[in-house]
Amino acid sequence: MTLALNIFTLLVVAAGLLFFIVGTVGLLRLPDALARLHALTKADNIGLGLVVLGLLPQAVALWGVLAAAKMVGIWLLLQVSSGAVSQLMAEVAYRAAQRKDSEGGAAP
Amino acid sequence: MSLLLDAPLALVAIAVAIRAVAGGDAFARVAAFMAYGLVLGFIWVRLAAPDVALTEIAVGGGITGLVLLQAAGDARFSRERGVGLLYHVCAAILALGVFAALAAVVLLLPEPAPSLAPQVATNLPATDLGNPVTGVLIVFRALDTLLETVVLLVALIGVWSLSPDPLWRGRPAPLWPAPPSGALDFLARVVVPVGVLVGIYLFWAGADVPGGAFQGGAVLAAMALLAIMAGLMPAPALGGRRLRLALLAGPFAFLGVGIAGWFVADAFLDYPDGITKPLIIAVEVAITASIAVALALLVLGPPAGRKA
Amino acid sequence: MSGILGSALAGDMLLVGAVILPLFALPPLLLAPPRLAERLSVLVLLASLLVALALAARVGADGAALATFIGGWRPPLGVGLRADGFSAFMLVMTAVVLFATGLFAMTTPGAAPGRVARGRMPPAFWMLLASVFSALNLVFLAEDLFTLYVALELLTFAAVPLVCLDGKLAQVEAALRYLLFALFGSVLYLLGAVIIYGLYGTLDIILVARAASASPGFVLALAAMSVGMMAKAALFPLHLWLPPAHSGAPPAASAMLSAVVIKAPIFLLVRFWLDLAPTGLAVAVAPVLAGLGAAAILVGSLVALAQPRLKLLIAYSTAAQIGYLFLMFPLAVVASPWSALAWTGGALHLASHAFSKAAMFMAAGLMAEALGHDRISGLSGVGRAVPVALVAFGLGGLSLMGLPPAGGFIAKVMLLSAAIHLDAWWIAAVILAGGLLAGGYVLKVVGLALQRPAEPLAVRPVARWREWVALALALVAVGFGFVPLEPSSFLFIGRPASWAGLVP
Amino acid sequence: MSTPTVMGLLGAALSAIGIYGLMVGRDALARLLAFNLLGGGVFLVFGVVARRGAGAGFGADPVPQALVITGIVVAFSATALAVALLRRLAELREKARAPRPAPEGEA
Repeated sequence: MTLALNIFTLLVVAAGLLFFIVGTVGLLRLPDALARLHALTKADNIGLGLVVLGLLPQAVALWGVLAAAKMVGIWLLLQVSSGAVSQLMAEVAYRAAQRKDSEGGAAP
Repeated sequence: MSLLLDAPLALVAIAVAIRAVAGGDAFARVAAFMAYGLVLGFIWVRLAAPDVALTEIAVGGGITGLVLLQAAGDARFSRERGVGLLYHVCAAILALGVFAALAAVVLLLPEPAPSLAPQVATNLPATDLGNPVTGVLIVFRALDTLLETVVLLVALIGVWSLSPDPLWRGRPAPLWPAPPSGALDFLARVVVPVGVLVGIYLFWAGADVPGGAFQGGAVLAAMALLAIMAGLMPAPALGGRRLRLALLAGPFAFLGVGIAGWFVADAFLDYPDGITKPLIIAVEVAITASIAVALALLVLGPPAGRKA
Repeated sequence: MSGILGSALAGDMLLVGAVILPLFALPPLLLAPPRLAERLSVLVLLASLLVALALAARVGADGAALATFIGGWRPPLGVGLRADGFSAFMLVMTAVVLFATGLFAMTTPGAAPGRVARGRMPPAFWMLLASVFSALNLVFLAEDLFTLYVALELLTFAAVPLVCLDGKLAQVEAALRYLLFALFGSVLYLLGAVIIYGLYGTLDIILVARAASASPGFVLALAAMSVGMMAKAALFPLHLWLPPAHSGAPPAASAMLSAVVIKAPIFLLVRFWLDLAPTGLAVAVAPVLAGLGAAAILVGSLVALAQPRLKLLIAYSTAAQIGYLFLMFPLAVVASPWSALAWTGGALHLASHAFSKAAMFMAAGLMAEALGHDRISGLSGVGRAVPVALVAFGLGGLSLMGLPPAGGFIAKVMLLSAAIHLDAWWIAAVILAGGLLAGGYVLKVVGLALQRPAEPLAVRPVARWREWVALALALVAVGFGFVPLEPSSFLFIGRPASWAGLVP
Repeated sequence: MSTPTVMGLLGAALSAIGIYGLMVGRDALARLLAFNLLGGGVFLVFGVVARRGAGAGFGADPVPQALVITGIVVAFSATALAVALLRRLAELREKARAPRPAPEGEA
């Protein structure tokens, strides 16, 4: 049983890390801010979700259900904040791009 | 095995540190610095100092980064001085010398290491606290912590003193220049209640497990800033009596307990037996409140004219 | 029995009170109406002055240092405050200068409660003044290296905004530069303290001094701390931040910065090299400090001579006068009967410079207020407009030049005799040259001020009592000239430092 | 190499980077960042001292830990004050460049 759980942890955490790597490659390679954000947030949310999922059995075994619940709570909070923050960053980037387009006219 | 964890952490820390001082876009430099704070937070965990890790992430990287971001946002940085190659070389040689000397000292520190841990362990029961770091902060070296709250207040007065004369009691400029957006509003409504709870928990738990007034205060300050940014509440008027009382509460509650020590115990800042823990908690409540208000106001900066 | 207990309690209260009392000016300044808050602040300053005097009287009467442990926790775990003769001397000097600064800065009675009363300047100024007071007292009393770090930072955060209270571009620039230098100094100081904790497991100066040997780590720690303090004290070649900062501040703030704030790092350097460092090491390092001091005197004085503006001239003079305090080191650290005289001379110079410099900055401020500018070339005839201020400036200058009967004279005589008896001829030569140069820049100003103006001066009225405050400080500086020409026993109370027998 | 050794060397390296940055920093922001890096390095050395002093049931000597917490907050205050000065300076420079005086009254 423990062995099966350990294998589960290994596989799922590894999958999560893969998403992180993909997201990071996206951050480094994609051409503009919007595309980068798109790659980063999506991949990282799933990546973290998988890491948390993989660690859940270990947490329950080591510290009990409360610790596992805390990890899920962290993931949920991160879902909310990273989603909202990337939206904000996108807004800023979008407005900056617009300003750049309209430059040459009168300064604001 | 530990090197496998430590070496990458150290290398990342050095990389972001170099990025932060290298030239280029101000935002990129500040972002690198914020990453530096985060990495240092992990390193503090590796050094078995979770209280410091929390403080470093909340204050060192977090709120400090926020302040620096503001600077990056509205100050245009021009190259103030061009320094010659020779100067660069001299500086590099000096820095290398500092590194070599410091590294030598660190490697040659005496063995076994001198430590006050046994003394703290012996005296901690007298404080009724479980967290030794809180014990040092609030009891054994209470004077430093008391003065630390005064330092925050004085720094804030210094920041306020930069405002043009007629605005002395006015409101700081809004943190977020754009009209409040849906995403920010949503974020604030979801995160602020949870964050306030976390802040209070951090402070409350600090008596016995990692956490305390500084960490809790920093989280509470961040939540207030988020609420202000999202437009859920206005930036406070700095002349407000309640606000100013909140700023004074921490240092002066601490001072009051300290002075009472002369009369009900044996010395200044000596907590009387029997009510040690309630008194400590009371002092901590007051300083957490003051720290939260002071940190948030330090980020908000001097009062500024509202554009009509 | 109860009498002994009572006096022990009072000693404890005096030490802690000196640190915390000034802070009680902050609540009224934040909450009360400005005029009332200002009056309460002056009362707090007066009370703090009385505490300093009582403390010095206690130390003098006991003939022993006064000490207490905060919360009853003994070092190394806890923090100790301790006042020996030198600390008490510094406390009184600071309290007198800061109280006078408060009087000087008070709103003229009867002035219309106009824009000034509502503005930021008075409350901010008073709060910063109170914080400087508390921070300085803590620097003079704390025996713990980390508490001293907090005190230094408190001092920095209170002193820097004073520079740019007028809010002009150049002043904000000067303040930022001052802040960066001061922070650099603090962080180097902290590095030294950290190394010391790593070596000895304590931050208590007395305990460290007992355990320390001249190991490479300890030498590095002392070097880091000393360079940090030199940056804060604006010792040549780290002096460039000082002139714009000290000359740009409002006169009351300049007086405070130049007279006492700058003395805190110097006090700590004295503690490091006389109390903390092993004697052999101190003897080896002292000539380096003195060499920098000599360079400061010569360069600072020459640059002061060339200044076109009065406040800048006085500020460069501070950068120069700092040098004398470093000249004291090689004379004071050697084992010789003359070192006591050098040490007394250094302390006396420190105090007479504080009083004369405060007086000169106040006087210069009044001259600038009367004329509307502080260009030295346009000063001719200012003596008619603000005669008392000019006398204050002249008397302060007398002390800087080291002419009898001023305090600067007797201080220099002490340093000179010690230098000659210890065969440190170059130090003697620098002292004499520095006096001549100071004479040059002071007489240049006084001579012009006494001239008959080419055309009638348009003079704005200046409150007379503010002139008298400046004069009173200058008279104190002159008054030091009447102390006996011998080592002061008061300054040696409680030396060498020890906790033994001080705290029950 | 043990964790304290690695981190001690890191602390030394970060301090050196900070000092270099303070000396050659091209603008005030660079110097301010360098000051913070230097501070982080010094605190880290203190953390190593604390870790080496582990004992009596504590993973690290609590006294340096408490002092570092105080130090981090002091460093933040310093940064906030410096940033306020920086921003005011930028504002004043802007005004000095502007052709007509800004409407806000000033002393």
